Amino acid sequence: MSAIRREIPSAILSLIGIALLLAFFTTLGFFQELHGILTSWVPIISGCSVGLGFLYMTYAQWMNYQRNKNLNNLIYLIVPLVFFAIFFGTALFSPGNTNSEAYQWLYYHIYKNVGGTVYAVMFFTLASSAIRTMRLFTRDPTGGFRFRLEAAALMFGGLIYTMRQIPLFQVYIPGIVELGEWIMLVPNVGGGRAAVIAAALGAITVGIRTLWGKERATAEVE
Amino acid sequence: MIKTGTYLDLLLFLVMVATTYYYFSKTKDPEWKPFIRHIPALDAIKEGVGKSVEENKPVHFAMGASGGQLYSTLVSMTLTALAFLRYLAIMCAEYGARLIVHMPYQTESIPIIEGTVREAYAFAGKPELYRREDLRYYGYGSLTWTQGVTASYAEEDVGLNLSVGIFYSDCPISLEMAHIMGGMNIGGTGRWIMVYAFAMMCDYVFLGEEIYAAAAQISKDPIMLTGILIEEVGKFFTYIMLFLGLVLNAVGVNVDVLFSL
Amino acid sequence: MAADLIGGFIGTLFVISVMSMLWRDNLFFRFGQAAIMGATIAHYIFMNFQSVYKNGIIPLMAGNVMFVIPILLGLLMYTRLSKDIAWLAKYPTSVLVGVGTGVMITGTLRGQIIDQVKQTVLDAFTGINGIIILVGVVTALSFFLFTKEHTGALGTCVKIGRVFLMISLGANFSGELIWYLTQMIGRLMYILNEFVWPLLGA
Amino acid sequence: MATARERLAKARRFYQIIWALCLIGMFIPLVYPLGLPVKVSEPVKDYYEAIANLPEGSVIAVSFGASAALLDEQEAQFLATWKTIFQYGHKVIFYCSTQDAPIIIQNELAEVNPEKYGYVYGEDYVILPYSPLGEAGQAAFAKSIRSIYSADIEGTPLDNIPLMKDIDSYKGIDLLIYEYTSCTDVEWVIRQWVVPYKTKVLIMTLGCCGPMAAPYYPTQIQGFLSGSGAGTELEVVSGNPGPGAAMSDAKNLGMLPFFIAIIWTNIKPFLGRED
Repeated sequence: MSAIRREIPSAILSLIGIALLLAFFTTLGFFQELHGILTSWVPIISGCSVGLGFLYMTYAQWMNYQRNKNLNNLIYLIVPLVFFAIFFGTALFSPGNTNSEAYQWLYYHIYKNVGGTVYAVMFFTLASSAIRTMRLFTRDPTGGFRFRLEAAALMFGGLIYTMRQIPLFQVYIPGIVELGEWIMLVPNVGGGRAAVIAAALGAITVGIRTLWGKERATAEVE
Repeated sequence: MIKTGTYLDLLLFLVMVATTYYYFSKTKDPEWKPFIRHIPALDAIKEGVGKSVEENKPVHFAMGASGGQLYSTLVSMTLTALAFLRYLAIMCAEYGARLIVHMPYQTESIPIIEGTVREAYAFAGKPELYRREDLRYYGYGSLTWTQGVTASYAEEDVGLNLSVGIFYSDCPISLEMAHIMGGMNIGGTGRWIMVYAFAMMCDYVFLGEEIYAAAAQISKDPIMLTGILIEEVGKFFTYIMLFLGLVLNAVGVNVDVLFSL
Repeated sequence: MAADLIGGFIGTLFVISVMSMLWRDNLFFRFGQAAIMGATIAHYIFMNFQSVYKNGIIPLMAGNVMFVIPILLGLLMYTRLSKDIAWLAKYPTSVLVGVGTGVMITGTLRGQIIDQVKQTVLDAFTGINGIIILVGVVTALSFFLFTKEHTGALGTCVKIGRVFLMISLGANFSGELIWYLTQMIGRLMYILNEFVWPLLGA
Repeated sequence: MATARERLAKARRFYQIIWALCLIGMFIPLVYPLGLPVKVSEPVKDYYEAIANLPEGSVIAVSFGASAALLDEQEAQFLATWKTIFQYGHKVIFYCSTQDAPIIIQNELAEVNPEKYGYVYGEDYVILPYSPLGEAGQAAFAKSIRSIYSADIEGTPLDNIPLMKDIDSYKGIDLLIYEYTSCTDVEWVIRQWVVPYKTKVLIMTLGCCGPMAAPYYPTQIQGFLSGSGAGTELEVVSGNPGPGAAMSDAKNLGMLPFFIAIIWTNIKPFLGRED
């Protein structure tokens, strides 16, 4: 009984992974075909699972309301369902589905707008975090000042490249454009490349461990 | 039979596999214990859970709005986030802290996330503390996710916020809001382009690859610990490639062609 | 015309709802959040149903019996809801992670390691900037060494590496900051062009 | 001694003041344009001159891969570029490589109104529909347009369109303007147009993609626009005012409170104030 719960799924995972590796490294036709079939399957498998999201959301809101029956919680329970119905109904019943004028109108004025605004809000949260982080000196308990090299490096990269992109600074600070581009193309590339290489090695290690059947999340969890 | 243009990939891959084999066989020796440098952010997780219990606030775990990618090139980060989730859930169960998991929008990852949390509570011996309604789902895309997470922070307050996983332009809001609410922020991602947000907003940060090393360390499992050593060999191999490339280019070999093998 | 104005009005309400969170948590923000949550789930479900129908059901109807497997696997995901048969959900997950791992390993080796090393080597022979990049790569990579304490010569190397990493973080930060600033200005322009000016003009 | 909670509330108030000042700074120029100075950079100047110096009636192809979500960043570039092209009387072939692109280009041309410049659809400009081109598609387009497109966006076969009659490959195209939003796509145009055919190429892209395009300038690409700032610069150098000017002012004023706050937090400890 345990094999069907643990070992068999684990073995399926490893076999599929190895088949894809063979499809990449070798010219064997069988694996190329298998690669095509599997990659056409995965969007279907994941597509079938979308209902789970709706269930978990509704369940969490429902339990929240059960625990504390006030007006706010009732709103959080009902509003998503109403908007779900509006969007889903419009998509389902308008001719052309999601390409219909009615759906595009909803999509443009609500979805795109909220998306844009969420990005816009990040300007503010990033600004406040920068104000907090970009401090060159801290007071130590004795009352002296301590220079923070890493904050200075962060500030150097961050502020100069910001200035490079603001028209006013381009006009009044000569050379800021060149300096900004230099930061982006030289030190940034140096640090960034090392980080990318290191993270890639980490990812591959996890990948090999997973194929080996030793990764806990895929091998031991039931 | 071997596809041209993949020789070097294959060599690197085989080096990693051979190293994995070598270290996996080493773990059979119970005496064997590798040295691994200390990662400060790890102690902070324990401290944060303790603080949450003290202040009677929940612990939040976020793995990114699209942190549930199972069949993309970022799958390793999802699995690493799950390792953190397991560790955190066990600790929360032991300390009696409430854990709220903000699930990514990829619904296909929900089963594995729920499985991880449920198993962790059972492992800690407190399966009765597990509550399904504390697995939150917010719909498609990062915009609704950030909004939902922020709303949860505001309503339920934040003791510790651990954010490890795949982050795009969603973390700058959630992390800063957790900070403003007075929560302790710990986190990191393997996507270098977003690490800046963690470095600036978190109290403790895992810089890029550190999440993989940290995930290995928290597991206390020798098999997972070997991961760090395998990566280390990969890094030395990279240094060797770099050095050989420089030497060969200096003596006039066409490195562009050589590295395209 | 009226539809556009109403659209502008609704859009403006949602913009303000999202922004209001910066001031403090409030009912208006919660309403917007709940609404958009329902809307995006509907969008996601509809798009996925369409895709499953087009890529799975239609080929199945056309006689390609193989497609019954992914559809069944997809449905197995729902076994997670019951405690007793939850383990069945491991099967679809294993297929997905198996494909993911294969794709990840093959996609990462060249693009993120070999090509990065190659480019560093080639850059190093182009002048002083190339040398700086090389120093950055070597020292920053040393920061990610975990089996040695960062003291002595390695410590110095790591310190230099961290400076490179921090500059890189700063540059990434400012690239995004300006982009978000543009988005904010874009939202203000939307409010003015789609709602305020039409309202005043009407 | 302030408690942690009070300190937190105080910090939040401080941030909120900065946020409000930034917002006001962005808002003012949108209502009252200030016309703060803009410096035109070399790539933009060259971009403008590459279009201006073509003989009248030259054929320009525009590979258009815009995305609606990223339009704020690029709208100024687009409008100023179309106006500049029409102003010098060049013929244009727009071809779309993203799903959003056909809608965007039609909306924009409705705003710019080519007819005002004496243009006739089909004779002076033409829009080809969406096709998921990718690198292979760009290569195929350069070799034979008809291998990718059989008809224009309205469904008229290419052979019935006067402008397209004698044009089927890179040979009929005097200048390519390449627009993209995924930073590495710049390599496609270098590999598929510049290297094999020595086509003159201009680039329009996002601000964050600028540094990746810069190494190819000026040897392989004649000029490039990256980000909304470059759009504003093109408006200035070509004398076609558009949305970029207000945006540039809004950027200037919106960012000032942020810089002042950073300077303030850095000198504050020296003034003996507590953190």
